[in-house]
Amino acid sequence: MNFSIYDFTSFTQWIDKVLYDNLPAFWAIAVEMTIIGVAILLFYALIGLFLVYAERKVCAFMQNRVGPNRVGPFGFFQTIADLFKLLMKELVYIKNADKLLFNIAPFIVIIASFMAIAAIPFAKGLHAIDFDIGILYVIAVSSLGVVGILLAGWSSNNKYSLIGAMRSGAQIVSYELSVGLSLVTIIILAGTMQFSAIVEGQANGWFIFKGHIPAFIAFIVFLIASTAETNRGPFDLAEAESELTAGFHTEYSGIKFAFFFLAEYMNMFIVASIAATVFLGGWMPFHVGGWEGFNHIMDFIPPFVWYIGKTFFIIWIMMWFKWTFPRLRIDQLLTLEWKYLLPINLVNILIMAFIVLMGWHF
Amino acid sequence: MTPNQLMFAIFSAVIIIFSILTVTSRRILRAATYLLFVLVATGGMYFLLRFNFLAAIQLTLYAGGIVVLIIFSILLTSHIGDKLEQPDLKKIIPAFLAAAAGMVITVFTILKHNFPQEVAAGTDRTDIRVIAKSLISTEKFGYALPFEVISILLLAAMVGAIILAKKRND
Amino acid sequence: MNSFFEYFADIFRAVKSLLTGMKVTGRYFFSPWEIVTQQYPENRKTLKMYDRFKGEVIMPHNEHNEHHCTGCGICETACPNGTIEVLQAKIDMPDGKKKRIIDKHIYRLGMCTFCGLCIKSCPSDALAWGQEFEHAVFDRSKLTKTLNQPGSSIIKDIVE
Amino acid sequence: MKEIINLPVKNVEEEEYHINMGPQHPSTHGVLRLVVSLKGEIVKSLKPHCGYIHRGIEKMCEKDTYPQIIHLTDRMDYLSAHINNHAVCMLVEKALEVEVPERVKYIRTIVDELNRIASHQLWWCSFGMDMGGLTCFFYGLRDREKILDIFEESFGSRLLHSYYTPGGLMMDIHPNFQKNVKAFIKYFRKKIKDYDELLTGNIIMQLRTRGIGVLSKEDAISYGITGPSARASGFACDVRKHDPYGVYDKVDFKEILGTTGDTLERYMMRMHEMHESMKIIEQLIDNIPEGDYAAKMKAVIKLPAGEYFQRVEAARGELGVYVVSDGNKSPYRMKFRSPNFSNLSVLDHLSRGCKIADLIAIGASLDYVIPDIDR
Repeated sequence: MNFSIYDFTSFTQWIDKVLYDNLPAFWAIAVEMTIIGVAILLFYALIGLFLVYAERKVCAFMQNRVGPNRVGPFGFFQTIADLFKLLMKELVYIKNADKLLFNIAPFIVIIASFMAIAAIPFAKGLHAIDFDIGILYVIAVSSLGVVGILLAGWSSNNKYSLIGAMRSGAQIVSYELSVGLSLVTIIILAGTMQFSAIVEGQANGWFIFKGHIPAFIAFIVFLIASTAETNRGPFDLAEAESELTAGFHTEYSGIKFAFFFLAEYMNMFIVASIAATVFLGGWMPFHVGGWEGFNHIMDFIPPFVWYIGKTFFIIWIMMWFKWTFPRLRIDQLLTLEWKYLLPINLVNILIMAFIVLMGWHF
Repeated sequence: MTPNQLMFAIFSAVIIIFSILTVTSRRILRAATYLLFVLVATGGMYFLLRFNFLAAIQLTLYAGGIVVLIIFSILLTSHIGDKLEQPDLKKIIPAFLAAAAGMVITVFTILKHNFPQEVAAGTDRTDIRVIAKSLISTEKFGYALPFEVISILLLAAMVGAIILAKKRND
Repeated sequence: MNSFFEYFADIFRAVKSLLTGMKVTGRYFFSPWEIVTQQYPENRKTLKMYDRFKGEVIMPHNEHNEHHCTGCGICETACPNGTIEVLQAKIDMPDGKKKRIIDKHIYRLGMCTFCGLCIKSCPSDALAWGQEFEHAVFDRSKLTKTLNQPGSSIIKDIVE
Repeated sequence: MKEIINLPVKNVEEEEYHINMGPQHPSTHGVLRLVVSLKGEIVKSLKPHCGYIHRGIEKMCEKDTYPQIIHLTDRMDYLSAHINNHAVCMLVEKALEVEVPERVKYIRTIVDELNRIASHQLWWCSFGMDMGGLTCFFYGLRDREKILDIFEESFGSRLLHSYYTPGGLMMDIHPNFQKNVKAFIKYFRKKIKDYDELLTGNIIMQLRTRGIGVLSKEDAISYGITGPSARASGFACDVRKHDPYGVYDKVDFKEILGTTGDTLERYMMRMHEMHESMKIIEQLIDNIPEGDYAAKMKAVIKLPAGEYFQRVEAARGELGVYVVSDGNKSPYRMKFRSPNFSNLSVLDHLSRGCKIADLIAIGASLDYVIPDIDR
């Protein structure tokens, strides 16, 4: 048993072996599933709480404020206090609402983001499922979340909610294209859709550098499109607070509102970690060709730290977007997608295919 | 019971229950939501069979695409208080008979068919490279021609839809 | 062809304007010393309001528990909201005459709009602005204050 | 049964979709209710319902003496409190034919302009917030705080000052006033660049406001729009220029006129006005003459019987005060012509055919203050 913080493969295999040795196969797999489920759930909740805190701090610093600083050191436990507040709040039931759908909607949203997180490689060997179609799976699962938003907007029986849901539907359905196509650009370069293989393929250079300009363009397009897909500012038309009060979750309260809130932050985390994995090498350290000493130092930083660092860097950029830009209008949002991002993306794929064909990439 | 069998039972139960709910629900958006559960469970079934690609496509196209489209159109047309009327017996009986006939035929076919007992090792998983190659191959069993034909068909449909939408606005 | 270049020029201009905006917020993000927030309850000790700050109307008393108010009631008429009520009492002077003095100077903080007319109109400068600003109370009746302290009397040199 | 069947079949497309925007809504800036009828996202018509914060200020004025009225005018357009005070004070001074000292005129002009900058800063905050850029709100408030500190030091309060009295001022300016104002102008010249970089030049903001809610000059005049909103349409209506009061005739400033009259132009007008106000203050701040801070007034002010009118340029447009006096110490009838009420009336005209998001942008560019609409 030689555990290392650099490679979790032996650790997970050891757990697997211990379980199968001591338990019948059925229970071994059941226990394994439970462990993974609980681990991801914990991770999910902790990251969600931390992201809310981080957003509040980041936006505060951008706005010349200090942000939460009352609960715990630097206000670190503020979101936990908020969580308890939300848990204890009354769940307001809306008269004339479709109760079943109204109650189901937050769960659909949160399950969609929960399913997506399963396929993300956190470090070498720390990976719940390594699908051969990893990227496709994430795109497929994350497209389910919009159903929850649509149902929430419709079943609240509120006109603001309905408009918010409509906007969100139009927005997510169109921006999914750009997210998919910008990932396809990298799939062409990587030659695989498997997350572990994509990360391994970046051992000698991240794809954003390997793929020259097309990869960089794809990265930018992915950033914009994924910000839009997660309904975050400046694309937060679905909940545009100055127009629709709170959009699709106007009527939600307490923990059900918290679910939407958490799902939004987790979606942000998921798209950021996909961007980090696909474009910035996931848990791979930063290497510069020829600088052996430098590369060696970089190798000392654990892969999980690399992964988290890259992910949070991208999350920070998305927060930077949100706290700088005014909101777009719905027609401008669709213009941006269909007139700018999509054509650029398609041309970009062609260029990337050409580069790969000619072998011009590293 | 192996875990696979357990999951199969769960998925089947979900599919059966929500299929029935889909056709019996009097509220149209609820029916669409039940349909979503059916389609997601079908996707899960594919994952169980290790047809990962098919499962992802099922989720993207059916659950993420078609159901969203259905819900979207329901949102645009129906009001929250709307309930479908209970259809009268004259309509229920033929529909029930047709459904029953379909079920009989399907069950009969499944029972009659001689499924291979053992799946050869390594073939239980379809490599997406094979799918991709056959999609664009021009040889026998290649899908390049159908793929292009469908593309043209979709393009024509899209152009038609745009023209229809434009006409109404003018 | 022109429109083709226009397309890319548009994109370039848009990105440039967006980056300009991000420069501003980014700069503030990395300069935490520009933060202007005051930590209010913590800085209570050092918090000094401006001299002219209109916190509430007070009646300054000297160390002998004496004030300047003659109870003339001009502030009461000057007040637009009926915030001030001057209750007078009659005392017997040593020479046998009855003299009116102030009994209670009632000030209803909840009705005050801080216009300053009472203080401006007071002929004997008996009223002044107080610096206190933490007026929150749980009971509305606590906002009705009596400005002259119990047992206080008027400063002698004013009475002649 | 028969009547029900014979009812005309309502076409689904012609059905109106009403939304009650307000009285509690984040972007109506107070308790204003807009009944918006929509077709999809597009506004077909709009009906403002005012009166949710009607306090009867005009009626209350009838029982108050003239010095007491001042504090009520603070509470109409609370963002240009000094300017409202100025209108009433000037009216009383005009009626009594009192000549106020030069010092008072200078101080009043400077304070008015500071108040105008503070008001426009808050407008910029809320404009940015309505457009979805929340950061604007904090930058604007941060800079407004500097003006409020100056106000607090000199006048004792931050929002509702009641600083002017008929015939002069409540008290003299604080010794630090001139120093602080000069420091503020230096500071704000630097910070207003942030405003331009963050919001004015931003492509999203430009796209969302250019060509939206175009108000022609004719419409501006016929709807009675005044202030920056009217000047954006090219309607020269600056009372400071055309009917100078205070010492506006002695300072050099431009009346900036726009051409297009769209939302972006209305935005630009206010940005320019902040620069102009700073220019005015700079010209005056070092030249405040020595003298009394108030003219000698009678203890009880009684206006001679008759009708009086005085107008000033408030931050949002022309504020008119009309008084009918019967010779008593309180007015017989008092009427305020508030700029926001007229400016609101054009909202329906401007927002027809626009999207909901445009409606918010137009509303933000008209910059209405609800207590001034209802009074």
